[in-house]
Order: sequence, then structure tokens, then C-alpha cells
Amino acid sequence: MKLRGNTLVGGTLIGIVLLTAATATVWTPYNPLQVNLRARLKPPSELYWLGTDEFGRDVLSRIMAGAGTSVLVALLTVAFAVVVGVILGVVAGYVRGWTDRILMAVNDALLAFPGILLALGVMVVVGANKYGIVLALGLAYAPSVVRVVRGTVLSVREREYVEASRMIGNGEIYSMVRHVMPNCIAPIAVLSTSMFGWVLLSESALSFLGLGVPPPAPTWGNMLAASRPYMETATWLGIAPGLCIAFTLLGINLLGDSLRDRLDPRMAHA
Amino acid sequence: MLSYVLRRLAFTIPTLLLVAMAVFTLVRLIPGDPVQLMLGDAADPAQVTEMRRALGLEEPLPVQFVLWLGKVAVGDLGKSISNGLPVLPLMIERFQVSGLIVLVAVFFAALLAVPAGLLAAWRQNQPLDLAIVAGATMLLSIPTFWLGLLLLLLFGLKLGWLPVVGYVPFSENFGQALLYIVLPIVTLTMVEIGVMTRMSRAAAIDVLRLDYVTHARAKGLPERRVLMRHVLPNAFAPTWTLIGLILGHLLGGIAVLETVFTLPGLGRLLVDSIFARDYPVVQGCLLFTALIYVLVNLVVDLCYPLFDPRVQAE
Amino acid sequence: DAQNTTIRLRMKTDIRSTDPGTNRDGPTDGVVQHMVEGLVAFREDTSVGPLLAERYDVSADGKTYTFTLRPDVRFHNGAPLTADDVVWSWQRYLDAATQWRCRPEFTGGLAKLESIAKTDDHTVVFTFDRPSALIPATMARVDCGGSGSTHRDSVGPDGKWRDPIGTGPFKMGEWRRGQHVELVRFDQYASRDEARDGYTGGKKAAVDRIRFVVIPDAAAAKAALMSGASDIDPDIEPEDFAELKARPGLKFESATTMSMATVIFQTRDKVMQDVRIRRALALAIDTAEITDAVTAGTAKPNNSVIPISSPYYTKVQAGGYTRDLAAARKLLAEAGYGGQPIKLLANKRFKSSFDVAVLVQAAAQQVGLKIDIEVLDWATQLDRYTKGDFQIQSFPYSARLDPALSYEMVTGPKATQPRKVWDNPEVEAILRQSMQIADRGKRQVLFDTLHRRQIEELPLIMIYNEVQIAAMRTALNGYKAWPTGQPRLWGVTLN
Amino acid sequence: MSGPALLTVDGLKLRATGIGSLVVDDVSFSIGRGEFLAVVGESGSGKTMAARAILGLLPPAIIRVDGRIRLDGEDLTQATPERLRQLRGPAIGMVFQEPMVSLNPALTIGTQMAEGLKLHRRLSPQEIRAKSVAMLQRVQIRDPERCLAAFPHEFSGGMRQRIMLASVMLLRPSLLIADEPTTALDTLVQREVLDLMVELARQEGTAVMLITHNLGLVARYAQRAVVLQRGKLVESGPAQRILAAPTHSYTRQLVDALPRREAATHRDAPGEPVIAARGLEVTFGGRRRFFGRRPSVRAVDGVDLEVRAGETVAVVGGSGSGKTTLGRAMLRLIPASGGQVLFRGSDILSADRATLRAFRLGCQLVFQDPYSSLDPRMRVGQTVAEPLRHVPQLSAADRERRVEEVLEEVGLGGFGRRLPHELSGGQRQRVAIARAIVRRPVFVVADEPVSALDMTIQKQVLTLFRDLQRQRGFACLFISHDLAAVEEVADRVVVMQSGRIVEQGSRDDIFDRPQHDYTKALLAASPALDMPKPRSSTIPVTDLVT
Ligand SMILES: Nc1ncnc2c1ncn2[C@@H]1O[C@H](COP(=O)(O)OP(=O)(O)OP(=O)(O)O)[C@@H](O)[C@H]1O
Ligand SMILES: Nc1ncnc2c1ncn2[C@@H]1O[C@H](COP(=O)(O)OP(=O)(O)OP(=O)(O)O)[C@@H](O)[C@H]1O
Ligand SMILES: [Mg+2]
Ligand SMILES: [Mg+2]
Repeated sequence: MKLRGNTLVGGTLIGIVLLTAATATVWTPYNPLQVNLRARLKPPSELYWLGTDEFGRDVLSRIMAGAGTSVLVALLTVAFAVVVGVILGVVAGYVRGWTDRILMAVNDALLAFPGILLALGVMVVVGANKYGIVLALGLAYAPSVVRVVRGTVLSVREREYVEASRMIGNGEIYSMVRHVMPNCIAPIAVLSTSMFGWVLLSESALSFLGLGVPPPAPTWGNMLAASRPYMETATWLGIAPGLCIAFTLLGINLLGDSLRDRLDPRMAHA
Repeated sequence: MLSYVLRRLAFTIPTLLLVAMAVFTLVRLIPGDPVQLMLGDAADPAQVTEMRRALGLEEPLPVQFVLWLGKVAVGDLGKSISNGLPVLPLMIERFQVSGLIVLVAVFFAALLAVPAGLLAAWRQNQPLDLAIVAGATMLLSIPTFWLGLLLLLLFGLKLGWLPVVGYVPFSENFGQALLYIVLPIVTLTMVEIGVMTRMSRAAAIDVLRLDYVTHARAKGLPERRVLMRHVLPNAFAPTWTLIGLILGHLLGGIAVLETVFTLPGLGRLLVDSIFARDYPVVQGCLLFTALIYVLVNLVVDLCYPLFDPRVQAE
Repeated sequence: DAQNTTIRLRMKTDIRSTDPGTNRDGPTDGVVQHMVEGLVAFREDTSVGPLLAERYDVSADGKTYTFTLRPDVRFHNGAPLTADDVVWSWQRYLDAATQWRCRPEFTGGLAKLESIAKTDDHTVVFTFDRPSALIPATMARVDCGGSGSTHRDSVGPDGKWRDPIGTGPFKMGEWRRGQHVELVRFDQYASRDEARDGYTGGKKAAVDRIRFVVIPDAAAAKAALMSGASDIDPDIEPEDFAELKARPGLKFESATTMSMATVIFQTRDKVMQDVRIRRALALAIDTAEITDAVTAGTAKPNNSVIPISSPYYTKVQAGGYTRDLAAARKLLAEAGYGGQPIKLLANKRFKSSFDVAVLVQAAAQQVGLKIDIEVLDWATQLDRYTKGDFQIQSFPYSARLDPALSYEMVTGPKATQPRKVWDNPEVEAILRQSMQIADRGKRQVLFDTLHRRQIEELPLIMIYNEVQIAAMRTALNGYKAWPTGQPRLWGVTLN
Repeated sequence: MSGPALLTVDGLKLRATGIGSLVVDDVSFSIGRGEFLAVVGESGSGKTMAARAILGLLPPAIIRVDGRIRLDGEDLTQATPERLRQLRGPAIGMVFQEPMVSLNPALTIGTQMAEGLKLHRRLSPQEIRAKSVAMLQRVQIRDPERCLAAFPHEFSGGMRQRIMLASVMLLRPSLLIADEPTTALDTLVQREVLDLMVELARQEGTAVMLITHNLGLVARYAQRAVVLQRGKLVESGPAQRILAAPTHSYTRQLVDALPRREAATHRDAPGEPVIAARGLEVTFGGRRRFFGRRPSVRAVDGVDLEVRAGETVAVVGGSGSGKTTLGRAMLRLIPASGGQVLFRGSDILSADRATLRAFRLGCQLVFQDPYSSLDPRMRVGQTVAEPLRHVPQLSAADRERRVEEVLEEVGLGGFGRRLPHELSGGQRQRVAIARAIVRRPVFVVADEPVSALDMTIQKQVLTLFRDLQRQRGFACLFISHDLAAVEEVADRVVVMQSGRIVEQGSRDDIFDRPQHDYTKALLAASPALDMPKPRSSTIPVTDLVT
């Protein structure tokens, strides 16, 4: 099977991110947590390739050290939201009736909750730790997945091949898993890759509720958020994590698209 | 149809009740106390208790809940702890700001994103597609505050075309109001374009390979018409669901945007109230957004058969 | 045109109400103080002077205060200020239903206000159950609304607060919630003859209107200032100072305020109860360096609870900790500290709180103290503070204009008030003494003792007093920053 | 050939990129104005692809590697996309093979019909509407006004096919390509539709390229015919000549395979009915509108029917008469609004789970629209293997063998790795058949199972059915418009009209002594009956497998 451009570019980008994360576990140019008040807000130079932040910490080191955490948190959150969302969405859309109504009532209730409140609630329940953010954001995003999946299922379940599956004597659950779900892939793929980006960005928003990755450990999200007051005076502070997020997202999208094409046998020869 | 709508509306009641109950418990469960915040580091314990009693916060929770619910049932959402104003008019006033921005922005976003997605799907894996996908992805990875501030600095400060802070209601001065609201709308539109583009692209790719598209082409329809008339309606369903979601989400939460552009909107009210532990306002806002949410989704569901007539409205 | 000048001043948050000293916060006080005035008020140097009173006399036993009102003062509705109005205002304050913030002070906390009586139209007599040096200062307290006198029409027939009808240089204009509060010049304002001095002295308004514009976002506020959408931002972020300074058309005014950035300890905590560990931390940090980094070089370090701008701040108070890593390590070893992690609470609502936390953590690491930062939202942190449920906090204290009040903020019995960080009966006794006597020299001695004990016992590490920098357009003349941190727009002109 | 050639196809070669083989291999033919050309051939021989190549609408996986296509002297292979677009519709009209998937589910029939006219002819909306209604009337759609406002899924297979035909013919193209346009039509409508095409050819000089398996139609309507086999053109010439005296062996096989009546297999004492419908009624509620609802349609109206073990009951009747609905209702795929369906004596409309499951495992359906009934993401092998999940104690290897066997039986050996969209229409139909019979059910509803198959494969499939019936004794409800096929396989025949059974009886009774006028008309209109029955037929069916 020939490698297409998208796959190559996407794979390279993600590869770089993973490689960076792996490298950071053994080596970074400086200690990413090392405060150096004499070298505050230094622009990029030979000494500090990406400059330093308001505490004189090396931005490059922090970018590297933050890669792993950022990606892991985003990955876990998306996985949580998608798994929960797809299961409930498919069930609601496929079974319909009262199950659907009850699920949707709860779902809509959850949807109406702002992330901050959910996060504060989660904080109380699970305490302040890294996984709190996964839970909080996962809970915030899962209802959207439920809605989108349910919508698609509503239309897919009317297709004749689902009827055919029932005709064969396949159980409803099997039909859901085998025939309905694969044909809902497209919107789920889009939503989950987009969500990946949202999590990378909003992870920092929650860090001030005690839910984020505990400071001073860097993540791209909290680096970006912290760069805000220096948007004009120390542009590099925001640009570095911003570009990292953008390229990771682009990589994931490209890779996701080509993966989807590959998973979709209809596209194999196109 | 009418009975269906009524039935659906009846189903909003359990949802709202659920929201009411959850919000009520949650806001009281999380640490922090409005009175404490008001009195700050100089709080005198006795005074705290007294003020809490005056606000009705010293009653047992179930009693508070029932009292509150009873008032809500007759349309009284209570008064803000922060500034003593009745919650309902406060919310409605703020909602007019957020609602307008969100509706217009989502409308424009859809107007731009859906055709862009179609175009990308149509030229799948070609340079145009790659450009659109890359653009959408970039937009997805720019935080609202960043983009908003950038636009603010560019158009407000560098070019001086638009005012930097503030808000004027449309009822007061239409032209002025427009100036104040342009940037927030543009920002929000750009932020929402990303995901919508990708959603419509994905759906369109699926539809484009169906036979009726080929058949439409066999009729000699121009590609534009094939895309707009034959692909779009069938590919629109997931995007439509998404629009419903975005609308619902945003109506309750464009706090960041409202902060950057200094707009007195509902999102800021809600977030400020959460941080101030202003229970009545939080409860009211959430009940309100939940209601809006349910209504938006009802409309979304009602419109569903328009795109896929095979799906019956139950 | 000059006929209709408006000064637009940036506010971070909307005001909570216009009722002095009740439903309030910093910005609320700032706005309300333009409209209402009390009998006394703070001077520039944080001493107390008369405002509505022409003068006041204290009886020998210190229990009776006689205020003589200025004769020409008028309320915003044109009515002259009389002793009745003062009595009415105070009765309202002392009514529990009003929820006046400082009511506890006057119902026994500081002293019990036993009676307020008018002797004639321009004389009011306050009688307390015991003497206290702090009575005038408390009456002047900004967070008490300056105990402002208002006309009874400020309250509706239902007893609810409407708009303030005060005697200040500006009267209520329009309040657009979430957007701005506009005040209009009070043309019949009877100013004192002296020059402007804190909240008292000459207070004649020089512009027609002032508008307090709510701009929560610092970046937006900066843009507003640079684009001319606001005329003055009385409290810019320190990190913006350098950038704004480079801009033409702007000028600056700064003053060291009395609010404090501190690191407080829970001395009942298993680990933190050992003073050697607290001292190790104090020796590990370089207060000057932290202050410099957090405030972008604008503030000066201060290890004393007494603010630098206080007249009681002397050489003694300037004595604090000096960094000594070796000593710190030694202390830790002596204390048998085994590397157990210590939680440091901070918040991002006050950026300095978080920044201080990060720097303290980094400093602690150098001597082997393992500190984990936990960031909370402000309400949660405050709750933990109030309950005393923490090990260390990076905590911002609000301004207290009298040293005794500053110490009062941190000391007290933990049993009844868990938020107090310094629980020592001896210290409390000294403090009580400092509150009763009025003699400046004697008080200084007491405060010096308190300072030495604070350095010794280490219930908290005071780091610096916030410097407030106001940035304004060069067209704005006559604005002056002062230690309360509150803006004052009388006497300010806009060309 | 009458007049100069309108369309010339010269040395056309099409390659499937995925598989790498030529699906059309050096095919040349031409059509003159007003000429009626029949394209016949094996299922999967490349007829559809050749036709789509003319329009320049090949699926992405198929590329033209060689050959020229000229229309009126203009080389279409060199034309710009814009030029091609202009030609499509008014110059070349094509009716696609699978009407079910060629109509846009989201648009009303009216919109879809009006589109072409709006684009290519300057007409007012009223005129467009009038023309649409008239054309729908011509193809015998009842209540055409209502039809315009309805959505595709509300129509029967045959109705959709007619709608497709109508919408293409509305434009009066100079070249009409009709890819098996009558597979879902009853003989009466079929005749009407083809007469319409002939009329077009006569009046407007339209050249008609008719792709079909129905040799009866070829004989009756076509002037010339070309025969395709495995992508190659094996014979061409005047239609009558080819049918009467085929020269190529494949053509001979085709003609020989024409169905003919065999002795009804009145099996050893037909036992209990496997399945029976009693007073079955199905009503479609009509679509909800914003206010009120549309009047409902009673698609099946009080039907009594029994199918016994080992018996094939054919259901014939007009398009839209409720055959599919009846079949689906008997399988409980759509809710019945009245009556009973008894499976081995117990009513399955009110059955409990266990009974229902036994019923599901015992019964199968060959969908009228095979394409939609195949999961687009599943390979042929997976699709056919799926029913075997429910056969206990079947090893993976056994299962695979069984799948291979069945695919072989329907002539799809080696197609296991293909996906539905990589198949021809007839191949898809066979996948659907294979799926239905792989588990050896006791009752099958076969809805037009051979409509897209050429004669040789049709024969093979029908033989397969009969063999299974003989060996396993399964019962079959055989829904078909193809009276010749019915005549070959049915034991009993049921004639439906407007949801009611108007006549039923043994095959011989119905074919030889029809009572009802409708039955008589249907039989009279069957083109296959016009054909002289070929006599020699000794080639074993299995040799014909591709
Ligand atoms: N996308 C594809 N990839 C690979 N092979 C394909 C694809 N589409 C069609 N084919 C193959 O091309 C051949 C020709 O298909 P075509 O649809 O033209 O057959 P046909 O003559 O119309 O048959 P039928 O009478 O069954 O409709 C078939 O063998 C089919 O399997
Ligand atoms: N979902 C539906 N909604 C409304 N009407 C329907 C629906 N499905 C079928 N019908 C109507 O029911 C009638 C019978 O349809 P059915 O599909 O059973 O016909 P058929 O006999 O199988 O025809 P054909 O031979 O053309 O396939 C038709 O008039 C059709 O319009
Ligand atoms: Mg074909
Ligand atoms: Mg049918």
C-alpha cells in the first residue's frame, strides 16, 4: 500500500511529538523547572533557542517536557469522552423509546453545565490531581459526542443493511457494533480530533482550579495561558506552544483522516 | 406534529429538574462561601453566620431547595447575592448580548464552513483540500483569547477602525452597536469554523461516493449544483447536530470572548457568579441555559427529517 | 469641549452596590467614596483627619467623641447636612438588617457605641463603653464606606437602599451593570479649604463627569488605554509597566500600597509546627529577588506586617531575613526533615500569589524542602484560609491602614478563629495595648516588639507591599496615587 | 444502421485499478440516430462500465486506459469537464441500473425531475410541473401530483425505476442509455416504457442503447445487438439474427438458457404450511407534516397466503401492488396493521423473544435492492459469512469453506475479498442471494432475485433454488415480474393488484387458464412469450459459470 502525502506529513508531525516527549524524559537542554531570575524573558538566542519565560525558565526545555503530559492528558480525555459518548449515543439512537428519552434528558442536563462548574465538582469528588482534568473535561465533552453519534445513528439505523443484519438473526447489540457504529465513524473521527485540540487548549483553563497538571510542571496549554500578559512584549512565549499545539493537531488530523480512509475499505483504491 | 412538540416540551421538565437539583447541590458542595468572599480576609465569624442567615443559607439544604424550587415554579429566580438584583431580568439582559453574538457568529460560521467543507471533500486529497484542512486545523488550535486579542490589537489599536472596549445595545444606537459587536462576532466565527468545516467535509466525503451523486451529474448538473443540492442536504445532518451543540454550548459559555471584548454577556455573568459563589445567579443561569439547550435541540431534532426524510420525528 | 469633560477610569470588576460599607469590595469602595463622606477620613499619610466634621474632640477618658459639623455642607439633593442626618446614618449602620460590615466593631469588637446624640444641629456626640485608639481610624476605614453620612432619601419607603444621596464631590449618574458607573459633578459641593490630603482636604471636582468603566481583562484594558478609550488605569499589571512606559502620550503615578503579599503557615500542621522548618524556608528565599521578579522591579521587599508607607515603619521594621542556604539546610537537618512533601496553596486570581508560590517553591528546592503547589480558585483558597485547612499558602492580605489593624489581621486564637495564623496570647496582649493607647511613641515601641517576635516566631513570611502603578494619558492632570490604592478623581483635570 | 452513427465507441479499454484487470477490453460499437441498440451479456461483463465511460462518469477506481468515444463526431475523451457536463442530460441521458440508490433520498421527486429541465430548457415552473406530471403519467404512476411532493423511500422499487426513466426521458436526449431499466417493472408497464422509448426514437431521432438481460425485449425492440462477455465484445449484428442464429458460443448459451416451464414438482404430499398470512394488512402512515398528516396508503390489504415446505409460491403483480411490502410484513420487518402471520402455527406478530429468534434464524430475505442491503464496509466474504455466526458448532474453517461453496454456487467464486461497490449490479444481487441461502433457511422471501442476472446465471441460480428445495425442502416466496422465470420455478402463483390478491392457483392453471383480467393482461404483455422456444439445450449449467 503506498504512503500518501497526508499520511507521511501527519506521521512525521506526530512522530516528532512522540520523539520529543521521549527525549524529554532523559534529556532537555536545561532543567525545565529551573528558575533563573537573572535570565527572565530573554528572547530566543544561541543560549536559549526559544527564549525564556517570566521566571527565566528555558522555553524549549519546557516545550519538550510538556509534550508528553499534554498529549497524554488530551489522549486520555478524548478516549474517555469518545468511549462513553459513542456507547451512550449508539444506544440512545438505536434503541430509541424510553431509553433514548432518559439518556437524552440526562445528557442535555450535563450539556448545560459549564466546564468550570463540572471541574469544581470533580475537584471535590476526586481531589486535585492530573486525572481530575481527564474526568472533568471528559464529562464536559462526552455529551456532545453522545448527541452527534445519536444523530448519525438515527439516520444509519434506517439503512437497509441494518435491517438485513436483523434479518439474519443478529442481535441488536451485534448489529449496532458491527453495522451501525462503523458507519458513524466519520463524525466521530472529526469530533474526537477536534476535541483533542480543545483539550490541549482548555487544559490550562482548568489548571487554575487546581485541576490541571500541578505547577510548575509545564504543559503546552498552561504555557500558552501564562504567555498571555506577554503577548506583545515576549511574543515567543505564546508562539512556541501555540505552534506545537497547531502542528500536533494538524498531524493528528492528517493521520486520522488517512487512517479513516484506510479503515474505510471503500477508499482503499481511490 | 404539534402534539409531538408539546410532548417534547413536556420532556424538558425532567431535564430541567435534573439540572436544578444537580446545580443546587453542586454549587453548595464545592468549597467557598459567598459571604466569606464578600467579607474577605477580615471576616468575623459571627457576622458571617448572620449574613448567611439573612441570605437564607443557614437553612438545611432540602428546605432551601424546596423553597427555591417553589419560587422558580412561579417565575421568581431569586436575587443575586453579589449585587442584590433580581436574577431573571439580569439574565435576560445579559442573554441578549450573548445570544445575538452567538447566533450571528454560528450562522456565519456555518455559512462559510459548510461550503468550505464541501469544497474540500469535492477536491479530496488535492491541494485545495489540504489547504482547507490545514486552515481549519489552525483555527482549531488558536485559543479564543489569543485570536480575540490579536484582532482587537489589530483593528482596534493599530488600524483604529473599531472601538476597543465596551458595548452599546442595538436599541440605543444601531450603527454604534454594530461597530462594537463586529470583532466578537468575527472572532467567534473563526473559532467555530474549524470544527464545522471538518465535520461537513467528512460527511460530504461519504455522500460524494453515492450513486445518486453520479446520477445527478449524469443529468448534466453543474458541480456547484451537485454539491449544493444533492450532497449538502445529505451531508448536513452531522453538521446540523453540531451546530445545535455549539449553539447550546456557546449560549452559556462565551465568557472568554466576553471578557476579552468587555461585553456584558451571560457567559461572563455565569463565570463571575461561579467564582463569586453567587448561588442564585448560577442556579438561574444554568436553568436558563439548560432550557435554551433543550429548545435548541428540539428545533434541531424537528429539522432532522428535512435532511433525512427517512428519519421520522418519532 | 471643556463644558462636558468626562474622565474614564478603568475598573477590573463591576461594583456590587452603592450602599457604603455593606455589599462592597475594593472597586465598590472606590466608587462610593466619590459620593459619600464620613465625619473623618484618612489623610495621605494614613493618619486620620476630620472631613464632614470641622473638628472633633475626645474626652479625657477617651470614651466620648464630640464632632462639630461644617455648616455649609449640602447633600446631593440640596438639603443641608445636619446632626440629625449623621445620627440617622449611624443608626442605620448599627441596625443589624443593614449588614454594615463594620457593625461588629462598634457593637463590642473595638468598643461598644453606647449612644449617638445630637446636641445641636451641628454637633453630634458619640459615647463608647471603653476607649480605643482606633476609633477614628475605624470610622474612616475605606471598607466601612468611611462611615459615610447619607441623606435619608437614599433609602426607599420600604427601607431598601436606592441611590446614595451623599455629600461627596460627585453624585450618582448612571450604573450600567457589567459596563460602567457614571458619576456627575456635584456643583454645590462645599470643599474644605486645605489642599487635597488623602480622602480629606480640598475635594472640588474639576470635570463634569467621571465614568468607571468595567474592563476585566488586563490586555483589553491596556488596549483601551493606548487607544484612548480610557483615560486612566489606576492599577496596571507590573509586567506591562515597561512596555507602556515606552509609549508616547502616557504618564505614570505610583504608590506603595498597604496590601501585602505573604506566605502564611499553619503552625498547627505536623510539619510546619516546627519553627526550624519555617525558618529554613525563610532563609532559603531571597525576599528582594522574589519581590523584584514578581513586581517587575516596581516594589520594595518588606518582611514586616507594617507597610512600608506607614509612619510606623522604621529601621526596626526594615530588619528581616537574609538568605543563608547553609543555615537553612542545617536547620532542616536539625528538625529531622525527611523530604516529606509540603502543600503550598495559591491562586491565579491574584497573579502575584501564583508567582510568589512558584519562586518560593524553587527556592525551597535548593535547600531540599519539597514543596508542591496546589492552585485553587480564590473562593476555595479563601475557604481553606478561613478554616485554617492548609500547610502553606501564598496569600494576599488586603490593606490595613493602621499597624494595629495589620497585626490584628494575623493574630488571634485559632480555637475560635481558625483563620488567624499567629496564635500567641502574649502577642495578643501587646496588640490589645497598642489599640488602646494613642501615644505615637509608645505605640512604636509596641510595634517594634511585635515585629521582632514575628521575625522570631515566623507565623508568616511577609514579602512585599504591593506597588500600585497608575497609567494615564498625559492630558490628565492632578492625579495622585496613595497608599490606600483607591483612585481619587476630584481635583483632576482633563485637557 | 439507419443514418450516420451518432455514437461511436472505438477500442474502449477500462481497467479496475484495485484489481488491476481490464473490465472492458477493446470494445467497439456504434449507434445511429433513431436506432435501438441492445447490449446484452454476462453479468459483470462490463456493460455498465462501458455505458458510464460514455458519460465520463466512471467510478474513481475504474480508469479508461484506451479507446475513443465520439458523439456526433466530437471526441468525448478529449472534451473538457464543462463540455461533458453540457452534453449530459440533453445530449446523453442515462438511466442507471439501480434505481433505488440513484434517487436522492433527501429531495422530493418533483425537485429531482425538475432539475434537468430547469437547467437545459427554458421553461416556467408551471410548464416544468405540467411536463413532469405528463411524463409520470406516461410511465403509469398513479396520482403523479402527489408523487411530485413525495420522497423516494415512499415508493416501490418499480415505481422508483419508472420515476428515474421519466426524469431522464423528460429531457428527450439524443442518446438514451438505459441500463436494465425495466427489471422492477411488471410486463404491462415494461411494455409501456419501451413503447415510449421507441416513440422517442421515432419522433426525435433518439438513439437508444438498451442494456438488458431480457432477450424477449431484445427480440421485440432492438434493431441491432452487441453481446459482451468478460469485458470483450463477442458478437454484434442485427438483433433478430443474433437471437435466431447465434454464432458465438456464449450467445448460444444465453439463448439456450431461456427459462422454460418444467413439470411442477408436486412434492411428496406438501406438508403443513411453513408460513401463512391471515388477513394481513399493512398501512403506511403517510409522512408527518408540520400540520396534520398525509392520507395513509394501504399497501397490503387483507392477504391470505400459505407457503408449504418445499414449495415455491410466486407473487406477481403490478409494480407498486404491494409485493415487497407483503414479503417484508411476513418477515415482520415492517409492522402489520392487521391480521396474523403464522410460522409453524404460532403467530409471530405477537411472538415472544425466543420464538421470534427461532423465526429469524429460520427465515431469510433477498432484498429487492441488493446494493442498499449490503453493508458498504463489509467484504463479500464477510457479508456471506455473517449468518453463519448463528450456526452452532461451526469451526472457522468450516465457515470459510461454506462461504466459498455458496459463492461458487452463485457464480462468484473468488469474489470474497470484494466490497459491494466493486461489484456489478448482478454480482451484488448474487451476494444477497448467497447471504440468504448460506444458512439453509426453511423459508426465503426472494424479492426479484434474478432481475439483474443474465440468462445463463439466472438459470444457474434458479436451478440452485430448485436443488435446495429438493434437498432441504425449503419454502420460497418468489416475488418477480419476470413471468418466464416464474413459469420456470413456481409451484403456485399469486397475482396481486393494489394490495389484494386477485387470483391464485397452480402455476399451470394461472399460465394456461388465467381467470382474472389483470392476470390475462400481464401474461399477454410478457415479451418472453413472443420468443420461439429454442429446442436444443444440453449444455450443463455449471459450465457456464464465469
Ligand atoms: N470499483 C470496482 N473495482 C473493481 N472492480 C469493479 C469495480 N466496479 C466494477 N467492477 C467490476 O467490473 C466488472 C464490470 O462491471 P459492470 O458493472 O460493468 O458489469 P455489468 O456488465 O453491468 O454487469 P451486471 O449485468 O451484473 O450489471 C465486474 O466484474 C465488476 O466486478
Ligand atoms: N415507506 C413507505 N411510505 C409510504 N408508502 C410506501 C412506503 N413503502 C411503500 N409504500 C407504498 O406501498 C405500495 C406498495 O409498495 P411495494 O414496495 O410493496 O410494491 P411492490 O409490489 O413491491 O412494487 P415493485 O414491483 O415496484 O417493487 C406502493 O404504492 C408504495 O408507494
Ligand atoms: Mg450493470
Ligand atoms: Mg418491490
